[in-house]
Amino acid sequence: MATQVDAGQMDVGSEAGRVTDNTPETVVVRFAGDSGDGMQLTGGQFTLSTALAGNDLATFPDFPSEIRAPQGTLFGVSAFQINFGSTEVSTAGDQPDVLVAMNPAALKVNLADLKPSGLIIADTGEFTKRNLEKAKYEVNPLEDGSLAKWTLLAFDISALTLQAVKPFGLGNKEALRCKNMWTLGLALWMFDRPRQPLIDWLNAKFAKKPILAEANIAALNAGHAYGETAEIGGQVKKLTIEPAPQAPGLYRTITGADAISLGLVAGAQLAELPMFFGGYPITPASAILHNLAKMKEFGVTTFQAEDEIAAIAAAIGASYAGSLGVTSSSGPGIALKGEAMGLAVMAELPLVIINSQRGGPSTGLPTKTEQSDLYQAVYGRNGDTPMPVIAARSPADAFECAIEAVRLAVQFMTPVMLLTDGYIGNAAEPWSVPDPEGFEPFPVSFMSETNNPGGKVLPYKRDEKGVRPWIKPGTPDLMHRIGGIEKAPDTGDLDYSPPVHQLQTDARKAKVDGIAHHVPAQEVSQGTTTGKLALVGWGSTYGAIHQAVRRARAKGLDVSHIHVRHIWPMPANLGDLLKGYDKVIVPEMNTGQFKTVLRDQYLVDAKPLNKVSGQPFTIAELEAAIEAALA
Amino acid sequence: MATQVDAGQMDVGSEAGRVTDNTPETVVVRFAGDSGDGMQLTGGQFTLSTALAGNDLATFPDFPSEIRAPQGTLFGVSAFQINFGSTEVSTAGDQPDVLVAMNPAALKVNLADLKPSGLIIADTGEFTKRNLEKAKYEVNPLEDGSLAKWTLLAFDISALTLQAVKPFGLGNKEALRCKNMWTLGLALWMFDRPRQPLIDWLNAKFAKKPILAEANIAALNAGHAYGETAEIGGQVKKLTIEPAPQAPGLYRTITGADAISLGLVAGAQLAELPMFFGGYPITPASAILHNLAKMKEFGVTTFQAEDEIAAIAAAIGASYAGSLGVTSSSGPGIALKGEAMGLAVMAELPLVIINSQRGGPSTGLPTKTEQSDLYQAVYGRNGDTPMPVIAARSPADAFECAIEAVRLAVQFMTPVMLLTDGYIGNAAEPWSVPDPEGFEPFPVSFMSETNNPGGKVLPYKRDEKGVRPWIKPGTPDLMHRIGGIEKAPDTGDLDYSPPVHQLQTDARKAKVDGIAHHVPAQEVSQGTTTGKLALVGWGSTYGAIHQAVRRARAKGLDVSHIHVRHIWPMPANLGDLLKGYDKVIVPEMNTGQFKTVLRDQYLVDAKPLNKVSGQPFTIAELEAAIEAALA
Amino acid sequence: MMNDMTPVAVKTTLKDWESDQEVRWCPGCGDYAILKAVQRTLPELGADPAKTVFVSGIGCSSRFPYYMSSYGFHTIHGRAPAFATGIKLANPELDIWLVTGDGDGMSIGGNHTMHFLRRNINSQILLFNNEIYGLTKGQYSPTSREGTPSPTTPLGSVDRPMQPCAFALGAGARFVARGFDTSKNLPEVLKAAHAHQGAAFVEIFQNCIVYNKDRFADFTEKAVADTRQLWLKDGEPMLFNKGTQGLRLNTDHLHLEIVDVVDGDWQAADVLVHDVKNRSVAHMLVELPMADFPVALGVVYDDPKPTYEGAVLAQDEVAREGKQANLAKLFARGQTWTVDAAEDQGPLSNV
Amino acid sequence: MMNDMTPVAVKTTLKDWESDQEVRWCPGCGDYAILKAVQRTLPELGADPAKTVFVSGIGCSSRFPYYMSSYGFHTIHGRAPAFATGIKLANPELDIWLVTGDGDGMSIGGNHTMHFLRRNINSQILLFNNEIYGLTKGQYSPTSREGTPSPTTPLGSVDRPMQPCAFALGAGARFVARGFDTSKNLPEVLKAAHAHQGAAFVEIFQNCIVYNKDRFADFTEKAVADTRQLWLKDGEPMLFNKGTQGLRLNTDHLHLEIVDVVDGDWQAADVLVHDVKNRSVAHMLVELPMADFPVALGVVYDDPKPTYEGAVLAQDEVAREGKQANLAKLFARGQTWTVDAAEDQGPLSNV
Ligand SMILES: Cc1ncc(C[n+]2csc(CCOP(=O)(O)OP(=O)(O)O)c2C)c(N)n1
Ligand SMILES: Cc1ncc(C[n+]2csc(CCOP(=O)(O)OP(=O)(O)O)c2C)c(N)n1
Ligand code: SF4
Ligand code: SF4
Ligand SMILES: [Mg+2]
Ligand SMILES: [Mg+2]
Repeated sequence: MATQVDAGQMDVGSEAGRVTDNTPETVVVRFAGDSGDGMQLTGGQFTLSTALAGNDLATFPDFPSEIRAPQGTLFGVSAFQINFGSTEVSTAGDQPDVLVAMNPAALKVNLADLKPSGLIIADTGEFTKRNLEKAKYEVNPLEDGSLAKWTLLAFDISALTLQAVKPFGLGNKEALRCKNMWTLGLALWMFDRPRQPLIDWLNAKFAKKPILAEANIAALNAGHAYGETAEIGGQVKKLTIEPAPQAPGLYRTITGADAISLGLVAGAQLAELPMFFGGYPITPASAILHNLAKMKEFGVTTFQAEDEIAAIAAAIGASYAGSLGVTSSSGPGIALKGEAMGLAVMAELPLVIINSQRGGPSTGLPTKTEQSDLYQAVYGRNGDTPMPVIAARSPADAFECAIEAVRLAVQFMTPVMLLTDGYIGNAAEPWSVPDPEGFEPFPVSFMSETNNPGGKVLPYKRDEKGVRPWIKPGTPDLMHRIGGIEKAPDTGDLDYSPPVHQLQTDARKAKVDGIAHHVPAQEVSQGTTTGKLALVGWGSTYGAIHQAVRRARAKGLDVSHIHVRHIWPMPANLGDLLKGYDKVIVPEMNTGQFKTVLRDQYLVDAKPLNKVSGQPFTIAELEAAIEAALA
Repeated sequence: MATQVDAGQMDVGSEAGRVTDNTPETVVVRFAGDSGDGMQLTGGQFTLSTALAGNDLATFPDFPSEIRAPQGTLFGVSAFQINFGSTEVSTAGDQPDVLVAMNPAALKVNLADLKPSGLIIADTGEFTKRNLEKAKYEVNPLEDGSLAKWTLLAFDISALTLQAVKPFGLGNKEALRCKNMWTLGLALWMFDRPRQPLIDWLNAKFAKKPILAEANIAALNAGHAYGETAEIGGQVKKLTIEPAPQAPGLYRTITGADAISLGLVAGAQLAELPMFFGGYPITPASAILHNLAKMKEFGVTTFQAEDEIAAIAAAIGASYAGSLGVTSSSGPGIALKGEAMGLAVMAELPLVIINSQRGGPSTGLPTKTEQSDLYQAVYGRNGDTPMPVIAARSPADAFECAIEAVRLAVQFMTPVMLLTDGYIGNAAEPWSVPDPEGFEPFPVSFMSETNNPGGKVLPYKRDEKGVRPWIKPGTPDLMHRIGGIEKAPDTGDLDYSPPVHQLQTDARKAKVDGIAHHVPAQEVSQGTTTGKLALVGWGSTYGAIHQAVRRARAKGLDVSHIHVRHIWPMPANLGDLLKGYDKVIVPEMNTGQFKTVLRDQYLVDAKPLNKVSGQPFTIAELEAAIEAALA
Repeated sequence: MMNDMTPVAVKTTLKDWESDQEVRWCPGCGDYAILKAVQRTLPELGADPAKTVFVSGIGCSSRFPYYMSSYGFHTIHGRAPAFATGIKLANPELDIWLVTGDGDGMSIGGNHTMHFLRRNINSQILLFNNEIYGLTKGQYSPTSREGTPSPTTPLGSVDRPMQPCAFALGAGARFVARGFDTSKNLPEVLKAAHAHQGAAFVEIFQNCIVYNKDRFADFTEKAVADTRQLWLKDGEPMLFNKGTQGLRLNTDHLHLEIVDVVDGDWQAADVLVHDVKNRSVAHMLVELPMADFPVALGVVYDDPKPTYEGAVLAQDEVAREGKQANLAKLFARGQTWTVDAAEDQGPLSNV
Repeated sequence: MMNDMTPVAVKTTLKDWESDQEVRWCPGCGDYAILKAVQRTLPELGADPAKTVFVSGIGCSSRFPYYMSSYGFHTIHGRAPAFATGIKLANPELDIWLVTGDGDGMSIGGNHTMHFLRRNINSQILLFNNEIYGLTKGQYSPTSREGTPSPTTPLGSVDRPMQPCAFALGAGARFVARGFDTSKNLPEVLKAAHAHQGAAFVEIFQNCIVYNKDRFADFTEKAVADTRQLWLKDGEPMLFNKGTQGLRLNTDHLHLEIVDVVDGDWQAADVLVHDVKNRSVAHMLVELPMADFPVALGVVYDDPKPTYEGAVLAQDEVAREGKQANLAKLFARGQTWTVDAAEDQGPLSNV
């Protein structure tokens, strides 16, 4: 029998708002400009103001892989999208309602996404002949009528900014850098946001150069004032987005990379272990290493290794020595770690491996998002080398997943792979700051006395869950040797006789398979436990699937959403659950990887729904798929 | 409707012979001794004599991972098993009929496998107190009656050998080295084999030390004479195994490693390409590198790189420069190559990667066999990185597979993985020497003139099969740049815009998927095209499955055998074929990897039948599984 | 001779070496100057774009091949030397330029660099040393000086940096040179590297204006050029500061020291004459502490040895001599036997 | 001081260091002698088996840890230095012995060896150089001499071998020493390595009797020991051949040359006095052509610098000073806001 599942604080039937409507539920704004225009910073600060205003929100930063592409080029465009509303928001939004285009290239690259009748705010000061050429425009789009189907608000932000900051006597280049604050000021006016937090932030940021703080504040105020004056006329009205209903408590915004860092620290503390993090820079994984490098007071040691192999090897070495070993990378770097993961599986040492997925194959699309390393995570090793895999679905969820990864690693003496992706890593969302007291600690106990009095210590004697003890070198009388060659049960002495290899392979598999019974049962995130159609997702597609299912259900369609955190082993009830639906669709940002796992394990006819453009699914794409499946 | 499939020259109903029967169809002999006793050489020479006698045969060398383990130890035992007969032979045999045990350790390690009432030949001269201790025997098993259920033939081979070679005045150590020839002489007598080929071989081998040739020949003759004399009495009779029916033609014995080397050379010649082989030593893959290092006259350049990454990178570089790039390793080394494979997929360059699988995970069981790298082969890369995978089923089949791998690589501009394993690599079987004229050449044509007159050259313009041209650097006017970042269609210029990545990911997938239509349709190797049960195998399990199915069918059971060479993409008809059976069992030497591919792709309820002991399946194990499935 | 594959000179101009791709480095990056220096040098070498291959790993510097209208292969991080090895062995006629960074070539790729140098494959290796990871946004690298603050070392790096040229010598390099991005002498250094038959290792100090701005300004700036740069020339005294100072060998403690040169009489001051074949002095020159000495630039060491590809191909040739690529014979190697077509399947003949 | 973790001496005997595992090297392998030398040395160092960790890669040599009754980790091919780095950073009190081979440490693992030396992690690195790949059955290695025939080089190898000690110096090693398997001096060399605070690199020539038999016999054999071995001692003249010959520095060309010493008057013959801190001479000693010179053995170079783990831990300590590991505060870093429990969900307060 189907049971109704709580869909959260969802106001069923709500739709993304329109900019022409004065009280929409959600609004999507995209800031786009040159890499040098500070769009990520602008977006980040707008996000904060929005969070402070109590809206729910989700963001999507999208930037070029070039460090600082030449000014004005198409490939140098950097964008930041935010979706915020008075209702639950779980994606950065399909199509922007408002596009801020700081130059012609930004307009060109982003225009196609803008909602019909959406608003364009453009800085005419940057629509120079040279910039138009660089953006490959033959005529100025602001003037040739080609933007007719949108609302256009074009004025010389550059000049207005220069004017606003004139009193501070900055050079032209420095003065123009304040453009983004001017724009932000206008945006704050549009959505009725307080300026004070930003002013405080600017004062703090430029504490050593107060003149810059003042100039930026002046620009901010000027942009805001510009909105207040008659100059904009009737084209755009001030919009008020009511605060979203939120549980009471302390909040902050958090990105996935931050959340994972905090989760790892929390996990190590709950396990009562020092943490050793071995990494090698790679986009978009580096942020975690950067974060942890600043958290030494939590017993964290970070190590920038010479390469990814050394990074994981050092982490395994640290685990061997009694720390929580952690390593992190993206696809190409994870590929290099495969051999060492095999050793961790064989030696049965705890280890957390984080993969911040990006577009592949090979170097691929380093700054774009994708979920195409699932095969690699679940299957990508030589030998029969089972390893738990967990996937985070959102920035906030990544925090819990990191703790879960640590828990499984130390409780089962196994490497654990945690999958996240560029989207989760960079995107920000509000986070209800948890109370550390609320977590159940899972302290590790190292073996301190022999488990075989009178005989030799038995470092590979398994407990009822199939787990061996963790012995720290340095402990008196427990000396022993471990390694990557097959070994006898209990003693761990080299042994590659046929029955021993069979027994140990089975034991390693049984241990990991058994984890299925030590993870929460799979829940239905929205909808019913049986029915016509289930969308089964994993990772960062959560928001889009959630909203699509919400809308479809609001239309009365029989569709449910299941989102799997434990990719391997999967929760014990998942197979039965899936059999309760007539159809199962697996939306993934890859060519169909998780669907392989589901079909193999449960023999359900899970249909792939794939997107590999380096961009997240839109809600509309998924809605369409649901409708097609139920048509 | 089910059609009858030709089961080869099979004499239905034949059973493995018994040593007590004077005209058995097949006999299994295992030579076992200390690593220093030359058992592999003895086995190899016995194999040759057997092949020359016209028997069909299969072998299984099984040696320790230690180079030269200390004399007399249990882990230092080296064994060589041969199954030969007057009928088709396709495995090395389940249980030996005859066990030659050159010392106590060899007896201890191998006894359990010996067929009830089988024959033990033991060298009493080695059953000294010290050797018994090393083998952890408390009493001499030759004397305590513990061998009663077998036929025991124990005599002092050491002393008899010393006596035979006395005239040559060798030192004691050198003289004892001739023991294996004495034993071989006895074996040749037992099975009525000519000694002359061996005598020729010894004379050639010791051309520079004729005294050693003479001593060894004397030992050989002495062993043979020992059989002729009354000394053995009635325990053992001379056995005659009739020649097996064989197609007329030229034959030799071949191991998988030899066959792959020859197949690669043939493939390169058929493609009219020089070959560049980049390797790094690893057991059991090294043999291919060793072989090719001696084939320079075929346009082969071999390169021992500093590691596996450099080996594959150099091979890709060579392919880029217009050679056939080939690299080879085993699981741990293949793991290291994953990142570079992604580049080859992305750049679309031909490359053959050979994985000689061994027991895993990690260092695992370097000298034992396993099929546990299939996941790694099919799925083990970051990103959506499809790559064809082919698996060889026997030494002789490996030859054809190597040619097929070369063909796919150059015709589809793609890396191709060829799977073999330690069993195939080391085992020998008779091979009908092919006539090179019989092969269809597939010459490569490099682009010599632009495909875009008037514009820039288009290195990524695809043909109707989705394949790009191969352009050799050095060619005038075709200069272009390639790499691992996502690229625009046709030009290959950097482009990671969303639609381009979608398009290229789809194109890469379509190209590889499309190969399914350019490989032979899947055949049923034995049995019917529909029915109650199919055993679907791949790789080196071929022989065991073949015999088990043969025996089961002889008993009237409705079981068929399908053996898949093209693991990815699979032949276009395979899915439909499998749906024609009520049950599908997939026997594999892993924990169930190919079954994942089948279940995912065809949603058939393929049941795994797994063995991971580092030893091949026995026919009996598979027979039992068939009977259980049909019970 | 196999080994001497002096190609025919081709007439080109700088323009001929510019590809149609937009250059995507940060405005002001030192890479631009190096690109121009290379594009200026190649015509002078008579290089043929069709026979020239730029091979690189991953990093800002490794984007280089895209901007050259020759053949180019942008590979994976750290492995360019291995790709180059395969390319050169497959076609020794190609002129290989290997472009790498301090992260690409010295961190993840150190081992390939080492074995490439040891094997001595004819090619030019340009190591763009900006003492930072540019592409991944500013982490410290193995060449970063002690105390370098970076996102991964917020309190400053603590590991001793490696010295690429010392490393190269230790690896067995037969040509070691140094230059910097904006130096007018860079083309000369590149030409010397090209003239060297074998692997020529060139460390080029490069200004990453975004993440490690002006790191080398203390010796590359015009104003300090005289006192802080020592340009080495084979057979000439090691003079700097307009000839008023030089380097002398202290033979007691076996190290170099600065001496004043009075009235240009460097002999009197015992100034060392540069000998590009003197390995011991090369060791000293590349290990000179930057703080106390001028930076030794130009060709530090140049003492050719046979190349790997030359030796491999020569050996291949010998091995092939008089042998035919006869597949039928190859297949039938070892002991064979023939099954006759006779009806009774026997007898067998051993051939 | 953080950095000085001189452990308490523990009383052990050779037997205490023998594990219960059967030793699985080929009978006659040089590894046995090295094993015994190590097992003999450790008691003299007062080492504690519980605080001692042997870390290795893969190879015959890398089986070493199994035979020591200390803690041991037999890892994967070439990566032992990286594992050791993690172990040492996680617990600097452990005394790390890294055992590797010429393939493991110089071929696949060269880069890790290099960065380990550069970082200078307190430990002893024992490189068993048998100039061959033993475990994989005899392929040539990067240290094999030119012309070495092997299964992968049937006509002889053509690449120039690397010199492990030259490589180590180029990588920035602060301690470099050499010995050989059966030498009675090996324990002394091991003790010096152990005494060195930092990464101590010891190349041990080792006889692989199966695949490279007696490769070093030309200088290790008793009969030639006098003429072919030069045992270096800090502060003592570089004499060999019972003091009748020595090494002199040719200051014109900056290389070492052999001189005869008459009546023991080495000063008169200008024989060089060994100074373990002289880097230039160290370069020369490790690069001496084996054919023309005696082989320099013993401690070639020993000039300590601060260790990596010391610096990391010191920095960690400074960073932690005065800070509390307060998770609640950490979670709430950055700008936060509070949603009040008030029924109407507003207003919000910015904290
Ligand atoms: C396997 C792998 N690991 C990491 C990266 C990320 N990565 C790209 S370039 C780079 C370092 C760049 O530094 P450098 O070589 O000094 O070049 P620069 O950008 O400074 O010119 C890194 C770590 C990668 N692309 N692939
Ligand atoms: C990734 C990987 N590649 C290759 C091998 C095979 N392998 C094991 S040991 C070894 C080389 C051994 O040579 P060396 O380090 O000199 O040690 P030795 O046996 O001579 O003591 C190789 C190539 C492996 N185990 N793992
Ligand atoms: S980040 Fe630095 S090295 Fe990279 S392009 Fe910018 S300035 Fe140049
Ligand atoms: S192969 Fe060589 S190195 Fe290995 S154990 Fe045997 S003798 Fe020693
Ligand atoms: Mg750099
Ligand atoms: Mg070795």
